[in-house]
Amino acid sequence: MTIAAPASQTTSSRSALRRPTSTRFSRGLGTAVLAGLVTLVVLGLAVSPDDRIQGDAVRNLYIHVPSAWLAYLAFIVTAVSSAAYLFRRTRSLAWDRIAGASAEVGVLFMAITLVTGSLWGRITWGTYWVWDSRLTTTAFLLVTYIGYLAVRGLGGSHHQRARRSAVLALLAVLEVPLVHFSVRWWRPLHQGQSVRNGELSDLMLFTLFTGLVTFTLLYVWLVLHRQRVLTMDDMVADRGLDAALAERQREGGQ
Amino acid sequence: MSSAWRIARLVAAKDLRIEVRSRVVVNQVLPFAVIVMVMFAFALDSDAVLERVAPGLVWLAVLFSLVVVVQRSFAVEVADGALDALRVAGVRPAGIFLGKSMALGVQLLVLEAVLLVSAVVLYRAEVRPAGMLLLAVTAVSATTGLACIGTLYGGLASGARGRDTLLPLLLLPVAAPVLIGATRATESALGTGGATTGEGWPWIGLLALFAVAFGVGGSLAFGALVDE
Amino acid sequence: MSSAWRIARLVAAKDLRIEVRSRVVVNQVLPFAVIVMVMFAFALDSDAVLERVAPGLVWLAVLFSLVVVVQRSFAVEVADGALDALRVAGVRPAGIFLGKSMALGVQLLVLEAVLLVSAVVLYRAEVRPAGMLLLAVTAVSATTGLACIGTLYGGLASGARGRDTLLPLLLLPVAAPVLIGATRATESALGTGGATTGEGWPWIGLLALFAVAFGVGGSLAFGALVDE
Amino acid sequence: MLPSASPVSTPGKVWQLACRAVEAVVRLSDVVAVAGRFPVLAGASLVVERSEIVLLRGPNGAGKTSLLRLCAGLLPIERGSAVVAGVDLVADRWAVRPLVGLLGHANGLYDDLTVADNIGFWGATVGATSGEIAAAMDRLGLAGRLSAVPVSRLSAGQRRRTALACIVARRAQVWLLDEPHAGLDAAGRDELDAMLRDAAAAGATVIVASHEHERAGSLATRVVEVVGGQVRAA
Amino acid sequence: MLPSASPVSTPGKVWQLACRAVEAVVRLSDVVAVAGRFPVLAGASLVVERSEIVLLRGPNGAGKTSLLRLCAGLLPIERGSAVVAGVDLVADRWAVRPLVGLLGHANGLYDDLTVADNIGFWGATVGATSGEIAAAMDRLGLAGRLSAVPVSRLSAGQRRRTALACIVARRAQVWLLDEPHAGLDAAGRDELDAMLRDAAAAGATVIVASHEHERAGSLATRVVEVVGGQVRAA
Ligand code: HEM
Ligand SMILES: Nc1ncnc2c1ncn2[C@@H]1O[C@H](COP(=O)(O)OP(=O)(O)OP(=O)(O)O)[C@@H](O)[C@H]1O
Ligand SMILES: Nc1ncnc2c1ncn2[C@@H]1O[C@H](COP(=O)(O)OP(=O)(O)OP(=O)(O)O)[C@@H](O)[C@H]1O
Ligand SMILES: [Mg+2]
Ligand SMILES: [Mg+2]
Repeated sequence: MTIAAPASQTTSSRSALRRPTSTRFSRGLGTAVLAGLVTLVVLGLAVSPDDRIQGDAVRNLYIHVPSAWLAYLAFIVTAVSSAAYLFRRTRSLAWDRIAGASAEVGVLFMAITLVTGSLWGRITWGTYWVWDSRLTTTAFLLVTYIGYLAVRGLGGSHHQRARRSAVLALLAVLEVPLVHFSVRWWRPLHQGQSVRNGELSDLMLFTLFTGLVTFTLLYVWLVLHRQRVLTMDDMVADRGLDAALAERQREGGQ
Repeated sequence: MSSAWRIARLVAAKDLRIEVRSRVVVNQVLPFAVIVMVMFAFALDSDAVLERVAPGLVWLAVLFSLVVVVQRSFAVEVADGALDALRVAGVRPAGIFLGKSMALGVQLLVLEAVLLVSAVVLYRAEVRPAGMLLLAVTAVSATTGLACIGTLYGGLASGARGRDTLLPLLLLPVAAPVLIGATRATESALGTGGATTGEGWPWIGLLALFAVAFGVGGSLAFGALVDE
Repeated sequence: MSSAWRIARLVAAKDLRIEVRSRVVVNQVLPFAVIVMVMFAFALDSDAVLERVAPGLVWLAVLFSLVVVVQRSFAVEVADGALDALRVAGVRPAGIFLGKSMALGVQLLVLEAVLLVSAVVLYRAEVRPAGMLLLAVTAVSATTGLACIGTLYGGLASGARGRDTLLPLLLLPVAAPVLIGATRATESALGTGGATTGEGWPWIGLLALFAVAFGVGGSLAFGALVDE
Repeated sequence: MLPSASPVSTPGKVWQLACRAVEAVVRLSDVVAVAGRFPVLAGASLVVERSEIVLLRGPNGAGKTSLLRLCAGLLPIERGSAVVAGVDLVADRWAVRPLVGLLGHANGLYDDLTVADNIGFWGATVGATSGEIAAAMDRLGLAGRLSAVPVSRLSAGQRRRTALACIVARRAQVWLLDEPHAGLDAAGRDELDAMLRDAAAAGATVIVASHEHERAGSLATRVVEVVGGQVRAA
Repeated sequence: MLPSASPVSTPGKVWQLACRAVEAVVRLSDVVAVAGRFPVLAGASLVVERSEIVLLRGPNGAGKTSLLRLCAGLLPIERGSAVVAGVDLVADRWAVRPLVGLLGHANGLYDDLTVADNIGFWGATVGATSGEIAAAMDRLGLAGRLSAVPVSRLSAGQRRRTALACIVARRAQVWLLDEPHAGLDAAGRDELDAMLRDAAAAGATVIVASHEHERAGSLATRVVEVVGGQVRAA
C-alpha cells in the first residue's frame, strides 16, 4: 500500500519542485531537434530518390533504421550507467535515473521500429508480420525492456530499485547483439546489412545520416527531461516517507 | 568461491532430495509434459508435419515445464521462510544460485530424456547414431542455459507479492533464443528436413555462449536480485 | 443443496477477488500463454501448417494455462490452512468444488478469448460469422469440463493423500479427450482444412457429456478426496 | 454474538436441542485416531459440560491439536465413540461443523486479500451479518488502517488477531482454540480472555490448548493433561 | 557450541575482533527501514553490550520482528546507522550474517524433508560437524522416532524444536530470537532458557522479542519497549 501524504504535504513538495525541467541548453537542443526533423522530412519525402525495387516505400528507411539503432544505443547507455551505479566508486542514484530514462526512450524507439517495420512489411512483403528472426528477436527485446521497466516499478527503497534494475539491465543488454546478428543466423527474410554494403545511393545515405543525427539529438533531449522528472519523483517519494515516519511514530502516542 | 561450491552442492542435493520425497515433478509435471506431446500429435495429425516439427515441440514442452518447475523450486524456499534462513546462514548467493541451477538442470534433463523418447515414439522421429553425440551435447548445453535463466528470474520473481507476475515476462523472451538454438541443433541431430549433423554444431556454440553468459552473470547477479 | 450454492458463490467470488488483487492470472499466466502461442508460431514456421493447426495450438495453450491456474488456485487454500477452515465452516465439499470450478472456469474463459484473438492475429485464422455460435458453445462446454477436471485434480494433488499417490497422474489423461473434442469443434467452427460447421456439433455433445459427468461426479467425489 | 440466542438451522441442531438437557456437550470415550499410520490419539476420554472452559496442556506432540481437530470433525475416528454438541462423530462428521469454531496453529487466512476481505469472507460462510463482522473487527483493533492492508503484510500478531476476528464473527457453541494467546500482545490477550469468558457465560463451551500455564490456567475452570494421545486429570 | 571458542573465518570477523574491546556488539542509531512504502522502523536506537540478554516487548506491529531482521542484515537501512558484531550494516549486509543466528516467526524448514534432513542441511550450510548436529538434536529431544518423520507431519511445537536445533547447530555470536517460546512445552522452555543463558555466559549476545513477559522477563538482563517503530527504555 502506498502512503497518501496529506494534501498540504504534496502541494508544498510541488511548490518546492516547481522548477522547470528545461535549461537553456536543453531548450537549444530542442530547437535543434525540431530543425533536424524538418530537414529530415524534406530530404526524406522530397529530395531523396525512390528505390528501383521498393519505390517510395524505401523512404520508410529514414525513420525505421535510425530508430532501431537509437533503441540499441539507448539500451547500451542503460547498461553502461547501470554498471556505473553498481561500481562502488561511482555509485549514485543519478546513474540509476539515467538508466531508467534511457530505457524508457529505448522502448519508445523500439516500438517505433516495430510499427514502421510492420507497416513497411505490409507494403513490401504484403503482410504486417512474418516469423522472421529479426522481427521476432526485436519483439522479444521490446518485451524484455518492458519487463525491465516493470521491475523498476516494484517499489522498495531507491537503492533497492537501483540495484535490482541495474543488474537486470546488464543481463538484458545481452539480447541486443542477438537482434543485430540474428539475420546472419537463421531464416533471414528481413533486410541484411544493406547499409554498410553500399546498396544505397549517396543521397539516400546522406538522408539516412541526417535521420540518424536528428534521432540522436531527440534521444538526448528526451533522456535529459525524463531523467529530471524521475529525480523529482524520487524527491516526492522522500517527502512521502517523512510524512509516513511522523504517522508511524505517533502510533506510540495513543 | 570454494565455499560457494560447497554450498552449491548442499543446496542441489537438498533440492533433489525434496523432489525424491515429494515427487512433484515426476508425478505432476512429467505427465503433463507427455500429455502435451500427445496433444501435439492429435492437434497436427499428419505424420509429415509432425516429424518435421518434432524437435520444436519437444523444446516447447521443455520450456513449458521449466516455468512450472522453477515456480515449484522457489515455492519450497519461500513457503516457510527458508530463503531468509539461507540468506542469514551467511551463504553467498552465488552458492544458492549454482545449487538451485544444478538441481533444476538435473530435473530438466530427466524431463528432456522422457520427452525425446516420447517424441521418437509418437512422432516417429528416429535418432541417427551419428546424431547421438550432437543430441546429448545440445541437451546439456541448452539445459544449462535454461536452468540458469530459470533460477535467476525465479529468484527475482520469488520475492514479495507482485513479483511472481514477472516470471514469464522476464523468463520467456530470454529463453526464446535457447529454444531456437536447441530446436535447430536437434533438427540437424535428427536429420529433420534433411538437415546434416554439421549444421548443428554452430548452434551448440550459441547455446554454450548462453549457458556461460547466464551461468557467470547469474552467479554475480543473483544476490542483488533475491536480496532485499 | 441451496446452502451448497450459496457457498459456491461465496468461494467463487473469493477466488476471483484474490485474482483481482494478486493479478497472477492476468499478469503471469496470460502473457505466458500468449508467448507460448508466439513460440508455437516460431517453432513451426510455415504459415500453411500454422493455420491448419491453430485450433489445436489454442487448446494446448489453454491446457498449459490450466495447470498453472489450478496449482495457483489450490496453493492459496493450503498455504495457511484455509482448506481446513473451509471444512470446519461446515461448508459442504460440493459447495467448495462448484465454487472453485466456477472461478476457474471464468478465468479460463478470459484466457481462451485472448488466446483465440491472438491465434487470429498470429496464425491468420479467420473466424466465420457462421462459426461464431459454435465457437462460443465449444468454449463454454469445454471450459466447464476442464474446470471441473482441474478442480478435482487440484484437490487430489493438494489433499492429504494426493501427494504420495499416483491418483493425480491417472486423472490427467482425462483432460485429453476434452482437448481433442474442443480442437475438432473449433476446427469446424473456423473451417480449418475445409471443415464444415455441421461437423462440429457432434463434438459439442461429447464435451457437454464430459462437463456434466465431471460436474456431477466431482461434486459427489470432492469431499472424499480433500477430506481425510 | 450469543451462541444460544442465534437459531442455527442445520440437521445437527434439532437433534442437539433434544439432547442438550441430558448430555454433556463433549463426550469422548476411548477415542483412537490415526494420522498416516501414527496413532495421534490412543484411547482419549474426555467429558466437558456446557459453559466450561477447559485447558488442555501437555508435552509437544502429545495430541492436543489432534484432539481439538477431532472435536471439530476433521479427524476420522478409528475406535471408540465421540459425541460433540449432540452429534455422533462416528456416524456423521459434517453435522457438527456448523456448531463449532476452531482456531488452529495456522490462521487460515488468504495472503492476497485484505484484512477486511478475509473477515468478510469467513463471516459470510457462516452467515454472519455485516454488523457482527464490523463488531468483531474493531473488538480486535483491526478497524483502522489495517483493515485495508493485505494479510501478507501483517505482523504475526496482527495475523493472529485477524484469525480470531474470523472465529468471533461466527456464533459457535463449542470453541476449540489451539494456543490462542501465541503472538498476541498484552492488550490482545486480555481482550481474548474477556471474549472467552463472555462466550462461556453465554452458554458456549470452550476448550483451549496452551503451553502458557499461568495465563491459560487463570482463565480455565478446569485443567486436563494430554500425554501420549490420552487425557488425564491434572 | 561456545561462540567465542570457535574461530569463524569471515571478512567481518577480523574487523570485529579489532573492535570488540571498544565497541558494543549491537549499536543502532536513529535507524529508519521501510517495507513496501511503510516505515517499519522509524528512528530506532539501541545499544547492546556483549553477553547481555535483552528482551524486546511491545504491541503487535510495533516493529520487533523488523528490528531483529535488520540486525540480521535482512532489512536494508534507509537512514541512520547500524553496527552489529563490528560490521557496518549500511556498508555491507553480508558480512554480518555468518556471525548472527536468527529464529523468526517462520521456522525456515522444508516440509517434505525429515527432521534429520533439515537439521543436517542447515547444520552443513554453516559447517557444523555431525557431532554438533547430533548433540543439537537430542538436546531438543528430536533424536528418537521423530528424526525420520517428515517435518510436514510434526506438531507445531516439534517444528519449533527442529528450528531451534538448526539455530543451535551454528555457533552464532549474536542470537536474534522472535518469540522463541511460542509453541514449546514446559520442558522445551526450560531447555531453551538454559541454552540462552549458556550462550550469554559464553560471551554471545542475545536479543529476544516476546509477549510472554513473565517468562522472558525472568530470563532477560534488560527489557526495552518497542513502540511505533522506535525503541524506549522500559
Ligand atoms: C515488424 C517488422 C520489422 C522489424 C521489427 C524490423 C526491425 C529492424 C531492426 C531491429 C533493425 C536494426 C538492424 C540492425 O542494424 O541491427 C532493422 C534494420 C533495417 N530494416 Fe527492418 N524491421 C522490420 C521490417 C522491415 C522491412 C519490411 C524492411 C524492408 C523491406 C526493413 C528494412 C530494414 C533495413 C534496410 C534495415 C537496415 C539494415 C542494416 O543495414 O543494418 N525492415 N529493422
Ligand atoms: N503421519 C504421521 N507420521 C508420524 N507421526 C505423526 C504423523 N502425523 C502426526 N504425527 C505425530 O502425531 C503427533 C501430533 O500431535 P499434535 O499435533 O496433536 O501434538 P500437540 O499436542 O498439538 O503438540 P504441540 O503442543 O507441539 O502442538 C506428533 O507427535 C506427530 O509427530
Ligand atoms: N508493505 C506494508 N504495508 C503496510 N504495512 C506494512 C507493510 N509491511 C509491514 N507493515 C507493517 O509494519 C509492521 C511490521 O512490524 P513487525 O512485524 O516488526 O511487528 P512486530 O513488532 O513483530 O509485531 P508482532 O508482535 O505482531 O510480531 C506491522 O504493523 C505491519 O502492518
Ligand atoms: Mg498443537
Ligand atoms: Mg513479530
